[in-house]
Amino acid sequence: MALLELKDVNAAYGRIQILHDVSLHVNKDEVVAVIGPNGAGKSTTFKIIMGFINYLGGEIEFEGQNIVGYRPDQILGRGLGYVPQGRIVFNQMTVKENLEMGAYIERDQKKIDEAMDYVFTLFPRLGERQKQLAGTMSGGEQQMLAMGRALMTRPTMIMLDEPSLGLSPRFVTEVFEKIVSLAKEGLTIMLVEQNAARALEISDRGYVLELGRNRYQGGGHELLNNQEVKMMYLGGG
Amino acid sequence: MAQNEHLRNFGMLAILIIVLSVLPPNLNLYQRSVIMFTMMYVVLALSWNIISGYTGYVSFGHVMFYGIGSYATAILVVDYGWHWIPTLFVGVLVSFVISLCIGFPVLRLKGPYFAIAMLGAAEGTRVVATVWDSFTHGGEGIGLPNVENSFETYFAMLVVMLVTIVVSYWVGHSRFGIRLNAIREDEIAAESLGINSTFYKLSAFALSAIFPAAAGGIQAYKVLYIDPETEFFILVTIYMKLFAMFGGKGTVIGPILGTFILYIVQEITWVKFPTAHLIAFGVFIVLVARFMPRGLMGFAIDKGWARKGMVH
Amino acid sequence: MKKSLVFVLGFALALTAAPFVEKSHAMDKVTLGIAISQTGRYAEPAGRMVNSYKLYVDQVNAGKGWNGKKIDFVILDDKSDKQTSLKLYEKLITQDKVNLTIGPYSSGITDAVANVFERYKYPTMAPGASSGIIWKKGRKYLFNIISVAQDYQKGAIHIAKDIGVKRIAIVGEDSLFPRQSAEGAVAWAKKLGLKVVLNENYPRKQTDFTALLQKIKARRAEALISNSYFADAAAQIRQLRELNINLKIFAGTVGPGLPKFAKQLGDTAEYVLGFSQWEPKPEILKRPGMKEFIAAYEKRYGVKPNYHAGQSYASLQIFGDAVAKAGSADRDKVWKALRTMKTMTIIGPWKVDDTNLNSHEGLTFQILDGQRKIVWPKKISEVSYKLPMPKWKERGKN
Amino acid sequence: MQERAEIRSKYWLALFLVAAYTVPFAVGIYTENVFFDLQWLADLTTVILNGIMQGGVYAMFAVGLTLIFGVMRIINVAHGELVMLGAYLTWMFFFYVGIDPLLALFITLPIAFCIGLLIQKLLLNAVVGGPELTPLLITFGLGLTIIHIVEAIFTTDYRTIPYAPDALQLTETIAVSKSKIISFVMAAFISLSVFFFLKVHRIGKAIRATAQNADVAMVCGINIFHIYMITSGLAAALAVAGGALVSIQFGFNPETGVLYTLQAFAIIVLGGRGHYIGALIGGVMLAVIESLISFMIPNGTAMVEIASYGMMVFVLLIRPRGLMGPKEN
Repeated sequence: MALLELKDVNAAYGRIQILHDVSLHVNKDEVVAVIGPNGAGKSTTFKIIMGFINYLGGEIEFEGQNIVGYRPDQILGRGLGYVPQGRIVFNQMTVKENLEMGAYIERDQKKIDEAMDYVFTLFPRLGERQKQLAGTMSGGEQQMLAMGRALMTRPTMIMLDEPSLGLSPRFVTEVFEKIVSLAKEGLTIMLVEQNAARALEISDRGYVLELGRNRYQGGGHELLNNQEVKMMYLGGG
Repeated sequence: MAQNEHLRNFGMLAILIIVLSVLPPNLNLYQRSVIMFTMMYVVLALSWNIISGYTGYVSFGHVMFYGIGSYATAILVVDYGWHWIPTLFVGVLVSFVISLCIGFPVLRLKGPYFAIAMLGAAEGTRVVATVWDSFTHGGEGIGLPNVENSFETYFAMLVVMLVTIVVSYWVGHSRFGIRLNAIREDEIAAESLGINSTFYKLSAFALSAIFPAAAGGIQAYKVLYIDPETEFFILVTIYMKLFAMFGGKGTVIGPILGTFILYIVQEITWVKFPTAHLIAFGVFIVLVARFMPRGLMGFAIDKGWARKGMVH
Repeated sequence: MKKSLVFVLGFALALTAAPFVEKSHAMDKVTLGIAISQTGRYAEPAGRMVNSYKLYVDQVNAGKGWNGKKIDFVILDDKSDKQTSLKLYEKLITQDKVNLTIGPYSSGITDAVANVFERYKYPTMAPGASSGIIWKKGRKYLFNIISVAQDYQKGAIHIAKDIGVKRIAIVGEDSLFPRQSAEGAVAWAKKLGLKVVLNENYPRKQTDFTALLQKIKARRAEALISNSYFADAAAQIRQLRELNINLKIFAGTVGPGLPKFAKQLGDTAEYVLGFSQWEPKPEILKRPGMKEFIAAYEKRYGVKPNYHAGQSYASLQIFGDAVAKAGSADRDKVWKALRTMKTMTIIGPWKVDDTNLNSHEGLTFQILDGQRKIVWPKKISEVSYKLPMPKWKERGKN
Repeated sequence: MQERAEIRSKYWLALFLVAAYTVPFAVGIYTENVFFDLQWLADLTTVILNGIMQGGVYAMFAVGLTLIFGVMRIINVAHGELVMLGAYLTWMFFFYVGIDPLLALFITLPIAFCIGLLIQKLLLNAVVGGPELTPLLITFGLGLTIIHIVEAIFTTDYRTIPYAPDALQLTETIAVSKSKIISFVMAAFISLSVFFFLKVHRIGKAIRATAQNADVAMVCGINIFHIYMITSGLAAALAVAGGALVSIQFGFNPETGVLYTLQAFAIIVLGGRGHYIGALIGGVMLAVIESLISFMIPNGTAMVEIASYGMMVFVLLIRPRGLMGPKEN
């Protein structure tokens, strides 16, 4: 059974409809990439799952239960983490405080400490800079922090919105490595990427959206080798 | 918009003019005063609407121009012996100049900062009017020579109101108004389309400053006694806002309708329930802002009672 | 769509019509109209005046009435606002068609609405206004009752002279009445040869006078003449104590006369001088009818009347006499009677000069043991004043 | 480019402040209000000390306003009315129950917290993030309602609480009022407690996080509506505490609240909107300059308000961020 399932979802920013009958699903332990050109509705898909924008219709289920109309904190409580686009961290807070915020719904201090240790082993650089103000770190470090923050509740699934956007090549590689290792640990991951080729390479399956509609779907490598997809979204043959 | 629609709107205006012009001789002094003050608030609400309804820059200090106008009239009449009508033009001119001086820096501020800055400017003007003894007579106020003036002030206010309505109508139906609306929707986008937003904002601000000055001048001549506390009373700004919002900001009919209804409801209630009326007034502001942010006209449009074009 | 719009407009029109229904009053009654502050900043002193008016009207109606006619008392609230007051008097005169009017509270509002009385030739009693300037504009229909603001500090300055004070500071709220009072104080100081080392105004909501008082200290003033209402006077005397500034005299105007001044400030209020138009002390002032008035007022409202209550009661007494003399409530006749007649009220004799000013003399009191004791003018003083004020440190702790 | 404009505005602000503080002295010397002797220096010190202590109290309730602004981008125009309400609550407990004004804080603060919570839940939660006019008007209407309800109950009488009316003689010539010292200490204590709450406590951190980015706070699992309510409650409690401390120094009536709202505006603009420490510094700075103007300029007390409004408008124009506020995007 699918862990996360969207059936014929319609959604809008204000009065402008962005998503038209989008359907997709993510199975447990899968890495799924959502790609497509600008304005395809990739990030919007994440936002409607988290309940940020106007819901118009369709079904959104997580672990077999409807999550439409839930607040983001409630959805997170069910085990679905989300890293928004643009590596947004709390600039005026320290690394440690940022991570603590990630574990806001967790009241058990012991579990928080454990999660913190887990994140620090995953991203050693964060461990070294616990006291630093997040706003003063480099872009790549901030992306690590944002990911670490989303992992603080030890979710069953995590959604990454453009994790490599605007990062230097060194960090892009590092981010993808981390995604792979997280997947290996058994975390279910869905990601939206501009860098479609790279994303599909590490994904089990992928979806291509265009103008807010489903266009293609298939295995990661299958899409990677699909001529049409290659032409349109992967920068030519 | 269709030509006949303009015609119909002007027809309505003409009826209003005729009704308001033939009324006075049949009314007693109090009734004339009530209508005069209602017209004054129509002027104020429409003026506020020009800057805040169309461009979305919410002014919390428009009473400033009203106060400047009334002081111009009072000072010129009392200390310089002018006839009161030319003083209105001086008030308008002074207000215009001051609005440019203040508007230029202040309109760079966005949202709530603009609101606060205007509030500060208005309160500051009040203090200046209080402190600048030798010129404004300070907190002692200025008493004007006593004359019977209810007809003159009535018709003067009527004229000012008509001008304000016509100008508002023009703003609502011209390219100028469309550009102001564009600024309200998204100022950066408007600028990228080549709209010189500073120029348009400043023009709207100056337009919205001159009518209150005229209204303030007439009011000073009507009341025959002014002092800083009442002429720069923050509640006057609030009335402007509330009347415009209740009727529907960003429209022409809205502020007129809102003023007529609210001002007169108030006129009836406060005599009977002095304290309860003020509490109810506060609650009413909260309710309008919370549940009817687009006012009566917005409500009417949503219900399909009025066409959008009619009010824009 | 059209129907609804017509409905909305009809509704608006119906509302508009409501204020335009004229009232007509029965001929067998005299209608007396007033718009006075029941809400807003003047509500407190104005409320005491309203008490007196109601008391008087009920007394007269229970008795013979004015020339056998009962009084119909119409009272409206001006929210302590000039524009409102103006409109309400216009309403009283042209819509409710009252026979006679009484003025509002405060000099500022009176100055604004007096024009209406002039225009419509309504003889009006002004117990709520004391600024002399109101009567310097050639008004013929507004009648003064109480001592003018310029004389409020007359007693205090005479006393200052008596105890050898040389340097005085004059401060006051920046509005019509306190400024008139300050003007008078300066004139009296000049006459008596005192040096005014500071003469400043402050805005009406001022609560912190620390810096101003320190400035007074820096100027080495020996007496503070404060042309103030309640809140500012209370704040000033309290902050003088808090800063340990020792002056020889502190003289307020309206504030110390209110019973709550001594009550709220306790021993801080001791030795303060204040001005009063009248005090409820029949054994000293010996005005006819005083005792009965004080007893009736106290019975009805549970407190002793203060001077606001006294002067407003007196204003209706004058009206009553004028109506009796004129033989009817006809405004022209009442006006003629008021201009020429001489009468006695609970606050003293009343007779106006050409400018409609009555020469009422107020009194200066000092708060001693929490009580207001008349100390000036000498001929009616209860006790002799205890001045200069003792230093704060030397005052007994209780 | 941006950076340089940024630095330039900082210098302009510094220049403006220096000028603002020099003007009273210059005018004082010109009008012979400044005497060069020890006595006068002592008087000046007294005035400045009193100003600082006054500022502490102002700052405390300004902090409430800045919190709300920081977290919700709402300007609560009814803040001063809450201060006024606090004064009346304290007065009621003092006169009817006989509780010491400072002890009464233990009762009034929880009440205030609940009031703030309710206001937020019923009126403001739905309009956060909408057009800024709506909350301005809602809180304005609310303020008006509070004023007139209080007026209906207590009338417009000025009331005072006689509390520690004596002076504390620091030196031969410098005296400070005891009630001011008590107020200042309390204000400092309360402001710092709230500051540490924000720094250390889990919810306090969540408040800061929400202020920085509400959307991200939401995906961290923070229920921002709870945070909004707690913030409003805290702000109301700070306002009411301010009211209690004002009530033991000054008279108050239902209309005094408006004055405090404007004062708090000026303070948060000067300190930097949404900045906690900025508001504290701004409060003291504003109160000191007010005292200086009143002390040295002829008829200065009448001009004190110009200082607040003038400072507010000028700072907005020179550097909208104020002294320490975060950068606007």
